[in-house]
Amino acid sequence: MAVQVRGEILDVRRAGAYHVLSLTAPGISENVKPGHFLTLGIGGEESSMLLRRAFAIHRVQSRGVYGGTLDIVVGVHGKGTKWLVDRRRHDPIDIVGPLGRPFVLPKEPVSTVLVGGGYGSAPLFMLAEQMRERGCRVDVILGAATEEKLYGALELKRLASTLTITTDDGSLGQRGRVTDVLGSLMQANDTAVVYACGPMPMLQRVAEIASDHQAYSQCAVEEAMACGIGVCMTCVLPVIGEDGVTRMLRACTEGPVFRGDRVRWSDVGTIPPDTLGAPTAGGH
Amino acid sequence: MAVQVRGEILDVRRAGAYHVLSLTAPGISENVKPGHFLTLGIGGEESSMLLRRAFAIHRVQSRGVYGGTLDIVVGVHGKGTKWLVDRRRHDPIDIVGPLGRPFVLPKEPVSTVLVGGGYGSAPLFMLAEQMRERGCRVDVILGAATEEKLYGALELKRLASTLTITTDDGSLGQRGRVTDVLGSLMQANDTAVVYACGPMPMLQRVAEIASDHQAYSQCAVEEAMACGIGVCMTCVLPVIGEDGVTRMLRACTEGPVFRGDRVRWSDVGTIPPDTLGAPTAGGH
Amino acid sequence: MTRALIKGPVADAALPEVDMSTSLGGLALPAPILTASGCAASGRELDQFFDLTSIGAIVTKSIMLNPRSGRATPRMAETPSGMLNSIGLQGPGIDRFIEHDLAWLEERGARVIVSIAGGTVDEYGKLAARLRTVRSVAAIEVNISCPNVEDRGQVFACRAGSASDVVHAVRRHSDPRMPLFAKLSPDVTDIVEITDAVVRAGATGVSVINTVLGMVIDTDTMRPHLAGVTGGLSGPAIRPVAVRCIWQIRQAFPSLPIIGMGGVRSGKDALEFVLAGANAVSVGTAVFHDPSAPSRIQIELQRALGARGFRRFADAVGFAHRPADLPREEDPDEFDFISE
Amino acid sequence: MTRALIKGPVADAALPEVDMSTSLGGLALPAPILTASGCAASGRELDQFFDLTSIGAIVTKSIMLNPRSGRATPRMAETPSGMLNSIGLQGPGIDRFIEHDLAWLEERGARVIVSIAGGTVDEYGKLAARLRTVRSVAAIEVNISCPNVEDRGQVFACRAGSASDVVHAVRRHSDPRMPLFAKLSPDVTDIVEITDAVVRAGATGVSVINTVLGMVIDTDTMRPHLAGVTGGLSGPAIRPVAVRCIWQIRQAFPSLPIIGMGGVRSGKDALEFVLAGANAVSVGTAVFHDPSAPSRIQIELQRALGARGFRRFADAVGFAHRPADLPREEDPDEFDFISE
Ligand SMILES: Cc1cc2nc3c(=O)[nH]c(=O)nc-3n(C[C@H](O)[C@H](O)[C@H](O)COP(=O)(O)OP(=O)(O)OC[C@H]3O[C@@H](n4cnc5c(N)ncnc54)[C@H](O)[C@@H]3O)c2cc1C
Ligand SMILES: Cc1cc2nc3c(=O)[nH]c(=O)nc-3n(C[C@H](O)[C@H](O)[C@H](O)COP(=O)(O)OP(=O)(O)OC[C@H]3O[C@@H](n4cnc5c(N)ncnc54)[C@H](O)[C@@H]3O)c2cc1C
Ligand SMILES: Cc1cc2nc3c(=O)[nH]c(=O)nc-3n(C[C@H](O)[C@H](O)[C@H](O)COP(=O)(O)O)c2cc1C
Ligand SMILES: Cc1cc2nc3c(=O)[nH]c(=O)nc-3n(C[C@H](O)[C@H](O)[C@H](O)COP(=O)(O)O)c2cc1C
Ligand code: FES
Ligand code: FES
Repeated sequence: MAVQVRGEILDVRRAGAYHVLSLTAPGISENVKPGHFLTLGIGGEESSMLLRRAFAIHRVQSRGVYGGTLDIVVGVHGKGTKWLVDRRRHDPIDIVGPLGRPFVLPKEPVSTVLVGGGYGSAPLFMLAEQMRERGCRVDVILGAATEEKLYGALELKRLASTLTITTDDGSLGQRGRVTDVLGSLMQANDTAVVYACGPMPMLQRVAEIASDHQAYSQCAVEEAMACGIGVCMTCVLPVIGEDGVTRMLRACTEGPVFRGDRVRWSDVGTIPPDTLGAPTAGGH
Repeated sequence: MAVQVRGEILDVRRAGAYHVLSLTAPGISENVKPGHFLTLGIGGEESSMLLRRAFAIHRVQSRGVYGGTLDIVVGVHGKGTKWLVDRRRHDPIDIVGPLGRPFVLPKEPVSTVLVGGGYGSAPLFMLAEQMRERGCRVDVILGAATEEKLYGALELKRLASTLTITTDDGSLGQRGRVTDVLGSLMQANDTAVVYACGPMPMLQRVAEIASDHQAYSQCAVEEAMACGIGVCMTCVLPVIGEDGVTRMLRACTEGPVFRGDRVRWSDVGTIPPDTLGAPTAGGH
Repeated sequence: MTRALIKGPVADAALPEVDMSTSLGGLALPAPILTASGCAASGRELDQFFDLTSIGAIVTKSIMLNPRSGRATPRMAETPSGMLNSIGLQGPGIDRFIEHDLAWLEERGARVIVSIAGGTVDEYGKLAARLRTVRSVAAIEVNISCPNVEDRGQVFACRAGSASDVVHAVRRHSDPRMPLFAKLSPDVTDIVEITDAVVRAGATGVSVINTVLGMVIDTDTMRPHLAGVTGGLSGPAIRPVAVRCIWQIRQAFPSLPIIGMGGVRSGKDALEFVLAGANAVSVGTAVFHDPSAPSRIQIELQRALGARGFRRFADAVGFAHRPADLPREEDPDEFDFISE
Repeated sequence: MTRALIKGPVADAALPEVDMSTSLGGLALPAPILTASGCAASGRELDQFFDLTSIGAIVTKSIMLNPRSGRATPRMAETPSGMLNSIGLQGPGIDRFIEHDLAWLEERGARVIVSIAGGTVDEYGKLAARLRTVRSVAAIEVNISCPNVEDRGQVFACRAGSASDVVHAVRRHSDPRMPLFAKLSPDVTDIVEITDAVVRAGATGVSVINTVLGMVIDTDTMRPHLAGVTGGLSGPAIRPVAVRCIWQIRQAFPSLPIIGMGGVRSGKDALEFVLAGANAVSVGTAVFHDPSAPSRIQIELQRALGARGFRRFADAVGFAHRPADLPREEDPDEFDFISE
């Protein structure tokens, strides 16, 4: 269950191209699972920006002087994220969370690969920790356009069995994309599940490679969200159900984590004609 | 001529019920006369508050490390003034000024009374100084609802020949209103001009008392302003011209200081039927 | 009329005693704040943020006869103090809605106003007929801001004739005692004319306003931002338009039940709507900003009414229409600085 | 068409070379940003903040035949991302305006579009006739959002018939080569229908949009905040409505000159209007927020156009209406993180 709390900014620090924000979030941090996200009210009372902004929950500390606290990793995209990284210590912040369906963890101690693109690595830390606790093998691949858009490589290296880095410009690790290395890594380690968070085209390719290797994939998507809690229907994408029927599912409540083989990646942004309730020639 | 500059908050300090803000305002502070006002952009780039807020210029320092700086006295009224007093040192602020027609100063070293209601005393400091420099007698009356809504009594005492204080609740000075003491003070000191800044009903009564004593009055009014620079026509009030014709004049450019005997105080908020261009029975 | 005072989780030691009950032409509600259609789904998701039974009623997302996928994404754009949406009425269809959503709401004990939408007059009639057998429907809101597939996609709400046809069909197929609210679009030359038409066709009252037609162009792709090209503008940006529409309708129809909505974000905003003439106030986009908004706004409204000396919500409805005070002789001796 | 590039005080080393000239049906302007009527008086007060000759033209406050006091105060209310105004067309009357204001603007060398307003069709005709003799008028904007005193105060702009009558009268009394822009109200069911009427009546083009009818109730006095009860909503709040109106008109009239306005606050906003189909963009309420807005916005627009590869402003007009790109084969191998 999600709650709405008035938290406080504890710290804003730069990390390469990103900012890491620490927030007090009593009542939220206690219930976070890897893959959960939260939304923040933006701009203050008299702001012209009405909509909340969504962020993956990066880390939680449920004890300490401040009660429950948590971290998020913010890339400045537009005016809301700009406002956010300009906050100062002790500024109040309205938080709703934890939201969404988290990653599904394997019951058995299987071999896994975690793939993070850019700030998409943020939710993978907790995931890696919990996977290690379950005795899973955890190989991590991080990719970004350039070195400074990689997040958390050092720490993930500590958590992972292996860490592979790719950058589009070759400024760190292998020049190229995460998916250039995924297949061989899966082969070498007999990967059973791939977890991924990053841009849509990356997720699509990850899901395909996982399927090619008869592995599961769990992909955390990022769709524009007006409410984040399931009431507005803005965040939908076409997903095939267990019954084989395609429905427009809400990324905020039925995601953000979807099984990679269920999402109709190439049709995201459209209503495939065979979707339940799709417009017909004569109809709406 | 008014200019628009990007200034900086130097300091925000409490003074009774008010806050005194010091701003850098290079290019503005150099040209300020007593009675001038300025307007401030409010709420930042993404604010839902579009309109600037007007404040009387309280003090100027045209030299110093920061170049020209000035002070304003702010009473928290609504969301814009609330935002303003929450500013911190070094926050940027968009300033337009100096605006409006300042107080007209006497050529001769006559006897004057300055009447300030609440934060209306703010523009009287500079006025008192300049009047003293011209050899005028300066008696000051300050009034407010309660002691903490008086502003600057101590310093005005230094600048003035005499200082009389009234409060509605008697918490400081004489219980009652500024206008209870104005008449006798004028009589005692043979006052030639009364300068006043404060709420409209106060100004009206001051203007009447001045007229009763064959004295001039110069009243700084406060009308809701959308632009502050004379282009929108929201800030008008009925004023009788030299030709005896009543016109709706802009408080921002034709005021805020008006001759007390010219303003049709009882008709403020209406269009008197004999106003130039007033609606006629058959017309608009 | 019930006279229940807001109690339970919404109550608070400092809350002034105000009878918050309201009556919407036969529909008595213990409190005047509702959710706005399409901004609360079927209530379930909001139940974790506030007690659904504490507010007047849940107005559900407009439901159509058949399951419906809605439009392609992007479906929304943030705009200054507002947002555009173009959802395309995604929903499960009336049958699943009744079985699944209405059943849950009934069990939860919430009062429910069901919003219906159709592409043809006939479809509206069928929806009304289908709802006739369902006990837990407190009222029907007829969303007529839908394109009429039989008339070049012209929106029903935009012409008196088509608006009236829809309401007529719903009235004919509903229980005669069922309160019906026609939800009007502000995108018309004369909203009083449309109100007149739907009232004549059998509407118990009106819901005003639906979103204002708007559009955003993405300056990066240099194309319309929404997949649906145009969308509906909602949020505080349109509040003055909503207040004006309510005012105009209340002027023309002194006792018509009016559900007001459009940019309400605080109890003071809701009070503005009530003073203009609304008998109840729906909260829409504000929920996206603050999921507990309906309950918070209801408490704030109660406080605002109490602070202004109202003992009964009903006394504030349309209060801004009262005749002007006698021209007060301005007594300049009467000023005091407290009025500053 | 002139091909002047923005030079002088507006120029800047880093400003990309874009031909900013625009043509409005016979009216060639060196740049596309104008002031909006009623938000710049007659230009004089703005001259201290930017060079009036650097922007496309000054559109003056709507002038009437006779001096006019306007409405009682309060005349404005701030609203979320907008404001309401109810000025009531205060002004000195056409004669003094010509002698005093137009003469000054002419001397100053600014291009001037004169906005006129009347209470009767006849009054509009007289205003046009009076302006016929004045050399310095580059175009006339006909503000038809005025109450028709001969028809129960119905606003001319709200009916095709009355809108057309006014434009017809102005056309008949003007120099046949004088560009005429009818300024439309968004408060209509079908803005394309009104556009069609004014174009048939002889308008060279249209100015869209005037303010949206709105209202604010003061929750302290519990009465309408404005002395005029209702007022016009302007500012960024209404921007999506303006973009939609421009888009609809451009769809229906591929080559009609359109002056766009409504909530433009930045060069990107102006670009949105241009992409939707505006040949020029007026800046209104933003001036109250930032008195140098017209000049700033023009520079920002030039930068935004340059950054998108436009060499000529004219090429961007209506660009968002271009046919959809061929459905791109999504090649998942083509993603890179730079697109994040
Ligand atoms: C489930 C989820 C998890 C996310 N996790 C992170 C994270 O850990 N770190 C991070 O930096 N960002 C994350 N994002 C993206 C982040 O929400 C956007 O960058 C942010 O909303 C942009 O807001 P803005 O005001 O800066 O941009 P603007 O472009 O000004 O925003 C305008 C509107 O579009 C929406 N929007 C714009 N871009 C996006 C986007 N990429 N995704 C969703 N909505 C968008 C905004 O929410 C807002 O409503 C996540 C998004 C989702 C949906
Ligand atoms: C010439 C002039 C000089 C002023 N000098 C001072 C001063 O020295 N110190 C000081 O504290 N205040 C002064 N004021 C009043 C000050 O401008 C208002 O208190 C302020 O605008 C209120 O803004 P708000 O956002 O807090 O209130 P809100 O009520 O939220 O404001 C809403 C809108 O109403 C306008 N408004 C509300 N009250 C007033 C008012 N009393 N006068 C004008 N506009 C108003 C605001 O500008 C804004 O546009 C002066 C006003 C004028 C016109
Ligand atoms: C995302 C979204 C979906 C909506 N869906 C519906 C709907 O299905 N039926 C309806 O009558 N109104 C719908 N509306 C309109 C709202 O009910 C309401 O009339 C409008 O948004 C104005 O109120 P607000 O500003 O409080 O949101 C929707 C609004 C939004 C923002
Ligand atoms: C205070 C004010 C006065 C206005 N006066 C006029 C006017 O005299 N004539 C006119 O055609 N439009 C008038 N308008 C409307 C503007 O020209 C413009 O169409 C509208 O405000 C939308 O643009 P904006 O959001 O940029 O202000 C006025 C607007 C404001 C805010
Ligand atoms: S964001 Fe509102 S339903 Fe997902
Ligand atoms: S405030 Fe705009 S004219 Fe005075």
